[in-house]
Amino acid sequence: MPFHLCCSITETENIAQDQFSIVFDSVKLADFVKAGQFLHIACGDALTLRRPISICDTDKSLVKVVFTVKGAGTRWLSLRKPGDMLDILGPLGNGFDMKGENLLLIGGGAGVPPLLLAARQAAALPQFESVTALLGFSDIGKAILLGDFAAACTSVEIATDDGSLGRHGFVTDLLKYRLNTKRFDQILACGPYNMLRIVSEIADEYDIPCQVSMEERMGCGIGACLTCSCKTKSAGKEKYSRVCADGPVFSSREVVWNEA
Amino acid sequence: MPFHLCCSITETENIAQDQFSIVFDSVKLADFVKAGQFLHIACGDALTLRRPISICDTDKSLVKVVFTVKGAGTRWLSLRKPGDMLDILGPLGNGFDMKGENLLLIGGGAGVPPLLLAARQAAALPQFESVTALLGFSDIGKAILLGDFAAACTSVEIATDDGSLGRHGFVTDLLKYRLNTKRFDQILACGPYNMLRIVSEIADEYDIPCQVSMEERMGCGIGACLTCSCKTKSAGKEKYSRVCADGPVFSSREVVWNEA
Amino acid sequence: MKPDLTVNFAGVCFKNPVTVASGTFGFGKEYSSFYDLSELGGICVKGLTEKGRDGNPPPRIAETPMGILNSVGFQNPGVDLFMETELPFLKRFDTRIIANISGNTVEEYRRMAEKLSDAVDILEVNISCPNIKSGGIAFGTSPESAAAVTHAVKQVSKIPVMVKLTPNVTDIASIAKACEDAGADALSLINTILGMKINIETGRPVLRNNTGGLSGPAVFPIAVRMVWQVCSAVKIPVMGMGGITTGEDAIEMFFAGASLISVGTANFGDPKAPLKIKKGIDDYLIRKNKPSLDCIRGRLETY
Amino acid sequence: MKPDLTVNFAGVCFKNPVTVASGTFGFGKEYSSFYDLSELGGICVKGLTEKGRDGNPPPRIAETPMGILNSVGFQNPGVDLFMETELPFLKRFDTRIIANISGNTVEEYRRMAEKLSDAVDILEVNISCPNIKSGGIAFGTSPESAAAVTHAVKQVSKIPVMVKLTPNVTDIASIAKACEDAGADALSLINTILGMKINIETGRPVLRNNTGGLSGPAVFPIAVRMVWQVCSAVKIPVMGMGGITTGEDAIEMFFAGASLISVGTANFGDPKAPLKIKKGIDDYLIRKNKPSLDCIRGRLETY
Ligand SMILES: Cc1cc2nc3c(=O)[nH]c(=O)nc-3n(C[C@H](O)[C@H](O)[C@H](O)COP(=O)(O)OP(=O)(O)OC[C@H]3O[C@@H](n4cnc5c(N)ncnc54)[C@H](O)[C@@H]3O)c2cc1C
Ligand SMILES: Cc1cc2nc3c(=O)[nH]c(=O)nc-3n(C[C@H](O)[C@H](O)[C@H](O)COP(=O)(O)OP(=O)(O)OC[C@H]3O[C@@H](n4cnc5c(N)ncnc54)[C@H](O)[C@@H]3O)c2cc1C
Ligand SMILES: Cc1cc2nc3c(=O)[nH]c(=O)nc-3n(C[C@H](O)[C@H](O)[C@H](O)COP(=O)(O)O)c2cc1C
Ligand SMILES: Cc1cc2nc3c(=O)[nH]c(=O)nc-3n(C[C@H](O)[C@H](O)[C@H](O)COP(=O)(O)O)c2cc1C
Ligand code: FES
Ligand code: FES
Repeated sequence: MPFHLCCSITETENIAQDQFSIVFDSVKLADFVKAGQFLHIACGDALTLRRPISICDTDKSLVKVVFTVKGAGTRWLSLRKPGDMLDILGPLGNGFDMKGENLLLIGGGAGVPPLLLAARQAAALPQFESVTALLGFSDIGKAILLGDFAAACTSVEIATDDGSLGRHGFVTDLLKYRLNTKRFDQILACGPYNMLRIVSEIADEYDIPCQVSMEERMGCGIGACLTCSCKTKSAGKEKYSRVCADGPVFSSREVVWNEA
Repeated sequence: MPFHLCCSITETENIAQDQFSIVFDSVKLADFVKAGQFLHIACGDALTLRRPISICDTDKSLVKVVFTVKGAGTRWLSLRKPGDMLDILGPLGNGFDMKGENLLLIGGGAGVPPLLLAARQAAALPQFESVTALLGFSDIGKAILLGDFAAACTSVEIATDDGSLGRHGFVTDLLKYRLNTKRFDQILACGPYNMLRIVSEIADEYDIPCQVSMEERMGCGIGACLTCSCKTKSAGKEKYSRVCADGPVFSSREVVWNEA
Repeated sequence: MKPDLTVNFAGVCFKNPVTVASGTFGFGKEYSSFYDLSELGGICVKGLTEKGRDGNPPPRIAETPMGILNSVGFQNPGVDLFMETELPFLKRFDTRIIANISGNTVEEYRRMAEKLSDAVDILEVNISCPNIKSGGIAFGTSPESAAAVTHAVKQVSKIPVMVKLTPNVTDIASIAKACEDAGADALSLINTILGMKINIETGRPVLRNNTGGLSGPAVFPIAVRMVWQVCSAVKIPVMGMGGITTGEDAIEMFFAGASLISVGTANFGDPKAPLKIKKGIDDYLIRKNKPSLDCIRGRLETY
Repeated sequence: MKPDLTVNFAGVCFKNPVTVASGTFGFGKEYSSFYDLSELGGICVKGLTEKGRDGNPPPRIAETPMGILNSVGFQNPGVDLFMETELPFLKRFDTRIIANISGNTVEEYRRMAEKLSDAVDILEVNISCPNIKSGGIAFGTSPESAAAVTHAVKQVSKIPVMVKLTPNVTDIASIAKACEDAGADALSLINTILGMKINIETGRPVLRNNTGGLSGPAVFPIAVRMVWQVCSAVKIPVMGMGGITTGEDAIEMFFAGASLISVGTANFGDPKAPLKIKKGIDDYLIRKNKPSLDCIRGRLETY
């Protein structure tokens, strides 16, 4: 059951180039949220649609989101200041399903933030032995949340497209290397479409259950308008699922991936 | 020659119910403005059209506007704070022509502010003997700028619709009374259409030159789009004049008044 | 005194004039977690086709200045499954159910009408969807084909038939008139206006369907004009929609002649938009001291 | 490397693709106090009629969500006075002058074209104004009458003839095709979309003319769609307009197939909008490493 909330911002920060974090106060959200769920945030009077942003972290009654400025909506968000109010629908979507003992998180760019909450929630569960995070960024200037992941995970590895931090290359290269050296029960992935497609192929190859958090343009955000479709298959039948309500997290095998 | 300016707000005040003043810094405007001229102010990203607001006062490099909240544009304006910037075109329009020795100013409601600058500019001219202001408001809660007018004018009289301040009745009643007791060379009027029409009739009756500041919905504000028409006549021929460029101040005899 | 918000619309009594627009409200379930659907005058359900449809490939939605483009393309379970699995839930609420139907042939419309005509309160015959090739809009752009569909549905329907018109035409009043003459009990308008948005980084349309239907506040002045033109041309009642976001917008629609209004895109910005609009209507009537909607409906005094 | 912004449009060379739209820029004088008009590719002057016209009574403008309605109704001094008193000023600038003409009869169009055809660079034949009863839009809503006007003007014009199309039609491509077949050298679109706004305090239309033409960002997605449809249907070049406010908007129009663009309502928000749009186009071409507009014009890759 999503809430329609008006929340007061307590903190804002420009955490990296074009990337911002906003912390706001909402017991309701902080209590109910599951990693991988998102919020649908109204971004001012001039924009007709809300913007979907994942929950990155919670701390008592506080909720944190981290986002990259892409267009008018995220630009508006980036200009908010402590004391301003946010009009929020949430928590929305299904979130990650935490299973197994050794968890691997893999995130790219703007897909990194929700994995932090996944790491923290996993670490708090008794059954988990290890939580490994593989994070990819285009360059060192775009790298975010490194300290938080280091604190929450058993191990963290970084890849950058230009080699300015961590391994030079794609985060999916790190993934192959890791899977060759250790057995994982579950992969949780969030990031650009092509990254998710490759992660999904690799997970198949190594036969590890993999959940991917998909992105699609949204209208209502709650499952009513059918604009946010993602093609999925189950029992051999293809259909359009709703990223907002059936997702955003899907089993990687469920998703019908487009050609590269 | 109008300027396109970006001006910093130095002061804002809620001066009466739904009425606000904004002071901003602009040497260019402060130096060039003539009473009766107006500014065309952009009111945020969500509104396509600028809003015409008269200049109420100047003080060295500072310019003051006073406005009533009517709809989305003036509401946006009312939420500005010191330090915010205003996107302004101006000064626009012709302004009042100051002639004669005894000047009578008559204003109603949102039409009162520009008369303050008229009073001050008149008082500064050597030829003027007296400046009399007649100001009408709906009630005492809406009365504004009384102290400023008192300081700038030889005499000030007030009327309110409900009698809560000054004379009970319309400001046009005060006008008749005044014209019976003293000779004026010139009337400058600003206020609602019906008030201006009656002022114009009375001025005719007493055969006193009268200038009225007209209002009309505007597009460009500079004379190009022909949306802000006011029907006028000269030499017996009627035509549509542009309130923004040919006005907003017209001789009351030029205006072709609609029936009541 | 509380104003009377009830509306007799083509013989069906609506407790208030606020409905939600087809395709923006699914089958009601999702929004029912925000408020009691019995608060609504009526619900126009997601557009139905005879057989279920998958809809168009994504992306299906794009934002434009004060509007959105959509190209959902009738993803729906089909009439039978709707009646079996969705309708029972909706029936639990004290509100009118309006079934929105689209067909590829006149026969399809007729068969769907037959099935639904016992099950819901009003049939909304959609001859105006710009998002699928055959069906829909092809019927809505000429008076003859609009009349043909209307006539076929009327022959079998036991409930009032409301025809949903497209704004993508030169003369909407003539199409409205043709539907009225063919027996339509009511009209609804406007459906979306065909539009396009281009991603200048990729040089491709944002929507996978290339074009989509424009809705939201941007289209409101066009919708008001069309509702006014149609209401001036026909005697049957009209459900007005297209960009309605506030109570004031609804009042404009009533002045233009609408008997009911429908809220679409505004639901996305505010899930409770229909309730706020209802309250706005109420507040206006109280402030203006009008006992009922009859005092404003079609009362626009033109120059 | 500086991108090449010149455009050969129906044989006329434009130094850059940015023009200003008829009726929003008067005869240029007012805006010339903000910048040098020679910076513009061209100027479409205020709509002219054969005899001068007073225009419609006020109010003539209303604001709508991300748009405006206008009902100016061709207030203008008439062709003769225009040539005598306004044109000399415009001629001082190094920019193309496009005369926008409207008539009540085909003969009127022809006579105006005869007079202007030595004096300006391009004739823009307006068959699309929604704000006056006779003339204008009546010609623009059927392929036959659109062709008739085009043909008559072409017979007498020594300069390229550009026909301005109305969006208030079911099938704009068929009207575009009819104009092309009748000899039009170019097309411009869109003119305004008929709309209405109601003052709910008075129960009267805001505009004294009851309805007005909608322009501004709200109509942009409709304009892009129509420019794309028209460019797909004809070979003659197209001047795209309707809500263009930024350089990005202009780029969308080029992808859709426009060769020139025209800036209307955006002038009201920012007098220098055309220059900012020009710079935006330049910046885009530089960023994308494209030497000229040919690299994007009509290059939309549809699905
Ligand atoms: C479930 C989900 C969770 C997300 N979580 C995050 C997050 O935590 N941090 C973050 O930086 N970004 C996140 N995104 C992406 C984010 O929603 C977009 O970057 C944002 O909507 C862009 O809006 P804009 O106005 O800045 O850009 P514009 O391009 O101006 O937006 C135009 C329209 O397209 C939509 N849109 C554009 N890009 C995307 C996209 N990638 N996904 C969905 N809609 C899009 C916008 O919502 C808007 O409706 C998430 C997306 C989804 C679907
Ligand atoms: C030359 C001139 C000087 C003015 N000076 C002042 C002043 O000093 N103080 C003050 O309080 N008001 C003044 N006004 C009136 C002021 O412009 C309007 O109250 C204001 O535009 C309303 O905008 P809104 O968005 O609040 O209202 P809305 O009703 O939402 O505005 C909708 C549209 O209508 C236009 N509009 C509405 N009312 C008027 C009006 N009375 N005149 C012109 N356009 C209107 C708006 O500009 C806008 O385009 C002046 C008007 C003119 C023409
Ligand atoms: C996402 C979406 C889906 C729609 N689906 C349908 C539909 O299935 N059938 C239909 O008749 N209209 C459909 N419409 C049109 C709406 O019912 C309505 O006519 C239109 O959106 C204008 O109203 P609005 O501006 O309030 O949204 C859809 C609109 C949207 C935005
Ligand atoms: C105030 C105003 C006056 C207009 N007058 C004319 C005109 O005289 N002739 C004409 O062809 N178009 C006229 N138009 C239409 C514009 O030229 C243009 O086609 C339309 O406004 C769409 O562009 P925009 O959204 O950039 O304004 C006028 C538009 C406005 C807003
Ligand atoms: S956004 Fe409406 S169904 Fe997903
Ligand atoms: S507002 Fe454009 S001419 Fe006056």
